[in-house]
Amino acid sequence: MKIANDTIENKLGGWRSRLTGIGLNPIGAALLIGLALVPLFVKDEFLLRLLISAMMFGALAVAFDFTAGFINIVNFGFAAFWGMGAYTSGLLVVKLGWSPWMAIPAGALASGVLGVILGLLTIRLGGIFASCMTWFVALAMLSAAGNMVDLTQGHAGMTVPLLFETVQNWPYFYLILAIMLAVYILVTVIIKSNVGMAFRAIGQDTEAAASSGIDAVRYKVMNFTISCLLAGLIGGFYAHFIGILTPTVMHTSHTVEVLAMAYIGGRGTIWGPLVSAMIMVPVMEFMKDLMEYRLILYGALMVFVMTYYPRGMVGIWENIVGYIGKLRKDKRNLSGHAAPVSPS
Amino acid sequence: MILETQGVSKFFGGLKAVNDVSLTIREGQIFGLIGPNGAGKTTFQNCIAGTFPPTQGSVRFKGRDITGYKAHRCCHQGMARTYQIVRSFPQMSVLENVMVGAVFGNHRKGETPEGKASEMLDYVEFPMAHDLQAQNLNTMQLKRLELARALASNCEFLLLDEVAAGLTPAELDDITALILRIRDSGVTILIVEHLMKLIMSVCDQIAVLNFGEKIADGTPAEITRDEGVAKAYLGADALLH
Amino acid sequence: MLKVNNLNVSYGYLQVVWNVSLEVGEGEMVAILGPNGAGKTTTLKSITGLLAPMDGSVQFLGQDITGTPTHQLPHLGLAFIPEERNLFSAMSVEDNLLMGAFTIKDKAQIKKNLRYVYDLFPRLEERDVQLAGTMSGGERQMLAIARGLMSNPKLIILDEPSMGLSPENVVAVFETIEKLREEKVTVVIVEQNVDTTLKFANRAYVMEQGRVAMEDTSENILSNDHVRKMYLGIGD
Amino acid sequence: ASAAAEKVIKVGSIGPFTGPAARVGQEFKNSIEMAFDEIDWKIGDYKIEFVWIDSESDAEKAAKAYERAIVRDKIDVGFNTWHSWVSASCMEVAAKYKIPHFFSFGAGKIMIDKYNSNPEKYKYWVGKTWPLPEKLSIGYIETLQEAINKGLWKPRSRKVAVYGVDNDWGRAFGSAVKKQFQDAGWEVVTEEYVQLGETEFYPLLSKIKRKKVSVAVGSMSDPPSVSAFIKQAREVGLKSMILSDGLGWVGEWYKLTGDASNYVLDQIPQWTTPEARKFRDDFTARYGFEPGASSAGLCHDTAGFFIKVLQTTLKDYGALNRENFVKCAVEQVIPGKLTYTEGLFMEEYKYTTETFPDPVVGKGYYIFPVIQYIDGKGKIIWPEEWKMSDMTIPENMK
Amino acid sequence: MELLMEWWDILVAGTLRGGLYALMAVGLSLVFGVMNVANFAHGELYMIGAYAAYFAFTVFHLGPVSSILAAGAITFLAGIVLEKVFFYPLRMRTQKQWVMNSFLVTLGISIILQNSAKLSFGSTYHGITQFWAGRITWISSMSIAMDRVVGFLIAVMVITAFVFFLNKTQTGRAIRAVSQDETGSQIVGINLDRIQTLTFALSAMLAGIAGACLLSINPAYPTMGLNPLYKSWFVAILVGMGNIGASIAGGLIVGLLETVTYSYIGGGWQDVISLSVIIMILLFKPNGLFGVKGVKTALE
Ligand SMILES: Nc1ncnc2c1ncn2[C@@H]1O[C@H](COP(=O)(O)OP(=O)(O)OP(=O)(O)O)[C@@H](O)[C@H]1O
Ligand SMILES: Nc1ncnc2c1ncn2[C@@H]1O[C@H](COP(=O)(O)OP(=O)(O)OP(=O)(O)O)[C@@H](O)[C@H]1O
Ligand SMILES: CC(C)C[C@H](N)C(=O)O
Ligand SMILES: [Mg+2]
Ligand SMILES: [Mg+2]
Repeated sequence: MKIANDTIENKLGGWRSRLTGIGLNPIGAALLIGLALVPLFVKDEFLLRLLISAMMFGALAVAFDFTAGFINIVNFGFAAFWGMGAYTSGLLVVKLGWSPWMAIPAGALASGVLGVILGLLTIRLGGIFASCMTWFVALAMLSAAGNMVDLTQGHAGMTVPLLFETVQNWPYFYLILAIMLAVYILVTVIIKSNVGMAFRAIGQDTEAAASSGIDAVRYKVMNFTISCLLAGLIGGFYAHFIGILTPTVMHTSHTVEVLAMAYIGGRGTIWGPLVSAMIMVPVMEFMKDLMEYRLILYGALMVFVMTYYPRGMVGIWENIVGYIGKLRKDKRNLSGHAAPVSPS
Repeated sequence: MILETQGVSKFFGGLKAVNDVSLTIREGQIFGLIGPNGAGKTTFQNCIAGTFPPTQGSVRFKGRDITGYKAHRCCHQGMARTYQIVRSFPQMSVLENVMVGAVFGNHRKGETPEGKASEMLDYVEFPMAHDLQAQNLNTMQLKRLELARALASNCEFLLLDEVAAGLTPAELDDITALILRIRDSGVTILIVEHLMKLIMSVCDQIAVLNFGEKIADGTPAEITRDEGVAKAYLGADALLH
Repeated sequence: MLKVNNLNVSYGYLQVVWNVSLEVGEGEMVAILGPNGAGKTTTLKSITGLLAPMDGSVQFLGQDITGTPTHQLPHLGLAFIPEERNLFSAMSVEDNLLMGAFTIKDKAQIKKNLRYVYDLFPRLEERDVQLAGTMSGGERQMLAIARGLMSNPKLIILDEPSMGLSPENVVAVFETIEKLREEKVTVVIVEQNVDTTLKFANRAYVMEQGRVAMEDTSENILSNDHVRKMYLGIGD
Repeated sequence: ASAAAEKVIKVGSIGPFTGPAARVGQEFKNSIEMAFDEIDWKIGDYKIEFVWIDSESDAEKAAKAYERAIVRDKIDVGFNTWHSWVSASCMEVAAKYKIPHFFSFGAGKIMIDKYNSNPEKYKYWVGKTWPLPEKLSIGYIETLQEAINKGLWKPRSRKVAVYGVDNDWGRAFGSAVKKQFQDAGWEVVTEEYVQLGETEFYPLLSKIKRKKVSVAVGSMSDPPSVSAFIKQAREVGLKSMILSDGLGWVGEWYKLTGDASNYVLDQIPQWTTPEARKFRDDFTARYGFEPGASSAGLCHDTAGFFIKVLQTTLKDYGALNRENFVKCAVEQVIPGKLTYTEGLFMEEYKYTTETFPDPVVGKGYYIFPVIQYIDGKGKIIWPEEWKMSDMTIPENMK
Repeated sequence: MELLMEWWDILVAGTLRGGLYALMAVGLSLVFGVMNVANFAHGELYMIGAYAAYFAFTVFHLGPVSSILAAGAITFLAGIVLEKVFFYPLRMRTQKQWVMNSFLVTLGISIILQNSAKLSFGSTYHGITQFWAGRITWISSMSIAMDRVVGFLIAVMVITAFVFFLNKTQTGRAIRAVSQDETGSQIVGINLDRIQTLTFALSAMLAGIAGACLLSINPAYPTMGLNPLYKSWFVAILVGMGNIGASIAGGLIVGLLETVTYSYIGGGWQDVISLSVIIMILLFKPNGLFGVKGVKTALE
């Protein structure tokens, strides 16, 4: 009896650690399964589109946090890499007749290549100069996309064939769910590995990292490449989901959106940005009728979070968990089963 | 001959921070580098450890020319260092800080990073809990942390920059013992320090810099006798404990 | 002149200074000694308003200055030279010194003070146009002390002024302190250079683990066994 | 409970309600309100409800907003837009969901190209309100030619500079007039397009000035740009006739340009008829600002046409629903069986299968007068039958 | 001759443009230098200046100079309010990551201000025809509006006065001191809160004056701040963030660069070209054209 119990515990434990290894705790996994079931029960296409959009921004926020939260460089041109993936994929389909399924990865690749260049460009720069460099590159790309009318149709917009020939949204839903999961797991696994440790070390003190044997250039470029590649992948999806591209996809306001989500969620935590996107996108959508007031609220939220909860929702969450934990411990202490205090 | 510099110079604009310094450090030595403030000691260390390349001159390490190697390559060659102004990874735990050295330095078979890191923390007698965030440590604790991180990379050559600044004599004795222990474990050390007591008691050989130039080089006894050195640096005998 | 009563200070939840009381008389030189992390700097920072104490009070010249913003202290005649120097790195040496006289409106007085510190540290005059940020560690320390002196302080508080200085400069610093005393400036000094410090100071406090462990005249402290062993490395 | 029984038709109306052309959006909304007030928002026993879809003057944002209106608000039919690029992107959405959408301003060429690439697919996007620029702009050449023939004006050269905003509209207009001027024997010496929102024209204008052209012709659709252009043209001392198509689109233009706009030519509908003037005054009284004839005015006419479509659909096909709207469009509107003659500006709004999606242009149908601005007022100088006076030539160019 | 004229025109147009970029950039640079705030709401202060000048000129019928001064005064006040309402509480609470946190706060402020303007004034254009009538013709083949010349002169005067203020007055020196070491400034007796509020207000005032000077060229509308914001960032980064004097040179460089691009390549390519040039320069001078390494101009 006892033995059986043990093995069940063990098995569960094994699963649990495997799940945590890829960044999923039981609650997260349950929520995900719940999310995956939504299209089976919800037939409201609008809601599905909303969730698609939320998941897309969630994935973007994770990819953004991968750079901002770890190597501590804010890629202020992030949207341009998203747009780069979208345009590349769109152009390959429109001009060369590729299948979107081929073109999306190609778009991701193109963004990744640009990420390499960006990484190399920002190597020698620190802090705000690196951010501005990424921003300037993005602005130049935006401007170029608007001016290369023959190629991109400029601001008139380029029509891109959709991925699925249906007005239903569930295929997109599952595709972006898969992409989001893949992005999240990939990023988590990397961050938990030694490579992730290198990123964090570089982010906190580049010179100390270098003298401890970390090749800052290599890891920085690697980080940019991965982050931009992921942004490009999501961009490719976006292109064939929305069906029209204008240079505004690369606009700084999109970067600000993603950045706000990542920071309100909690930078450097991966799951914080994901959750915050999943909450903020729908909330902002439902407030759409408030027009200007909505954006004023949005601005005020940013100010408020940065002033009072700079660690974002994750910070609030940890406070709650900490508080509950303390309550529990107090209770236990009262009932006389004090846990042994670890000696250190 | 573990380290050999040939006419190393470093200029900042018109300022000759280090000027034509040649040194030879033998394996197993503790080599002291002293000189007045602004003499170029830290800058010289930076040239060796790859923070920036020297303007002129060459650096040979274990017989190989490493002039212009980047810091991380120097580390992979077996060099490690601590900083005059301590540098840590403030948002990582003490253990992780040291693990960075273990993971990215010279890895030895059969060592786990965690194991190596806590071994090294114990070795330097790190006084605090290992899961503390580095940002909560004070300067002295950070200096030990840096030392542990440097050692975790399995270095053969260690550069120390004013590790003992601000220590009380009792603490000074601890650190002296520690430095000697590190040397005895087979690591060659280049130490920069103003505390003559420490320098005189641990160094096998000492070089003196003044205005970026080497003005003397020899055993502690020779250095104390050197008149130029006394004039440029040692000055008041009162302070030589 | 300066009176500190039962000061308690913490960083977040971590209390590092416990019930510290100090008293410094006019014209005195008082040393605060103690191992690293004893809370010396923390004490000084709460005296000068850079940290807010949880508890306790500070009186300067009979006036309660607990909670007074730091920037008002130079007006009262209190100068603080912190461990970190806190120089204006993109300003020239001379501009740094002039900023030190921020509270003085009299131009002639500023000139006089400038002359005085230049004579004290000729190296600063040599480098008067160099940017403070490009000076070496020792040079910066000189500049920090000189800047503190520019405001004609009645009380000067120094945190480890000799740290990182070459022996020659250490001597220069202590000679300066000696001169200050001759000019009836009260001095509070935190130092690791226990031996030399005690030669100059009238009295000393020894702090250990955030508390005042001992308080006595310099001679008595110097002859105390515990101090001799712990701080001077002279055991029996 | 009775509300549920009531039949409702939801109309999605796209407009630039925010963004650089927000003023136009406001006029659209107001004039549509005025038109539907007249029928008390009812067609038979159907209640008409509008869903306002903000294009923000951006093709992508508009498409997203349109799609949202379709899936969330479940609109039955679409009506109106302003920019041609917005039309082009929303056309795609309408085709995807098979939503009929009536009458969009979008003058540029991309809509026509798109329609011609697959008429079956894009038939849901029914008709342009504003024809291709080259069909209208011939008025400019005739006006100038007439002034020269009458001896009013002796141009110092037969050189023209073409300028414009760098988008579908600006380029379409620019290349249309370029060709027309060339055909009329003029030499086009420079052609320059600037970004939307540009307000710095000294370099461009001094370049034009150095070329010693007699005419500068082009169109910029946003008020800051166009007023900056007009003012700076005078500042640098440009000695050319300025043709600025669309200067008067926005009611407040004169406040921005002041009398720098004197002698500038434009081709734009005017409040010529008493009915039109009444509409203008009603609008001003109700909303507190003066509408533009080309935005609020024309939109009011198309709203009337749209109401007629709704009524006809109900009458001829029995019920108001997507399928019947499409039928009405394909069987009656596109072939020109259903036309609109009660408008304030044009004698008849009509489509034909040959010219679709452009409306029929010409006398008796769709035509704009050429006007010249003096002190903030437009005087019609073309065509002959509406003419109020001859073209006035500024002193320094005689 | 023709070519000479052309170059002359470009030079004049570029200088006129650059002067006002400089005015914007100086304010941006100042706030970064002193408060370490990378201000993304700088363009909105420009917008407030434009609205203020518009109402002063058309509604209250003040003269041109008074209108511009009124705009300066109002943005100065707005600066004080913004600093006290937003940055002061932030400063009280933030220790780490100040640069990022304050940057995000400025993003929030920018969104709030822009939409408040939309709410209060609508999206329409509030413009005037001109402040000063007349134009100046001088060797150039083109003549220049009085508005521009006076606007440029105002910019030059304001910048000159400002540089003088920073370097030669006690308060100015205090501002510079705070930009380099806050604790150090407190120790020598500088009231940090006052200096920081003053700095932000001054920077706001500079932006406001720029917005007011240009009112006849750019009418006031809610989103008008974006472009000048970009331009002032270009300038500030090009020459080295926090370097006030160099911002002036930077403004002229960017102004000329754009005019040259405009004239020879086409209006749309201005941003691409000037950005590419800036990127190239940053590659070789990572701290900006006139930045000094090791001296705190960039953040750490
Ligand atoms: N990055 C730099 N730019 C300009 N000058 C520099 C730079 N780094 C150092 N210097 C100058 O080079 C000289 C040597 O500096 P260094 O830090 O090597 O001295 P040091 O011997 O370590 O002095 P200390 O004992 O005070 O630490 C000093 O005058 C310093 O001002
Ligand atoms: N900013 C801080 N946050 C948290 N703890 C701190 C901080 N600064 C200092 N401490 C802690 O407070 C204690 C006292 O530090 P303090 O700097 O006052 O010591 P000290 O006596 O001046 O030492 P030293 O001789 O090294 O200068 C130390 O244990 C230190 O870890
Ligand atoms: C005349 C117009 C309707 C202008 C509009 N901007 C367009 O692109 O078509
Ligand atoms: Mg040094
Ligand atoms: Mg201390």
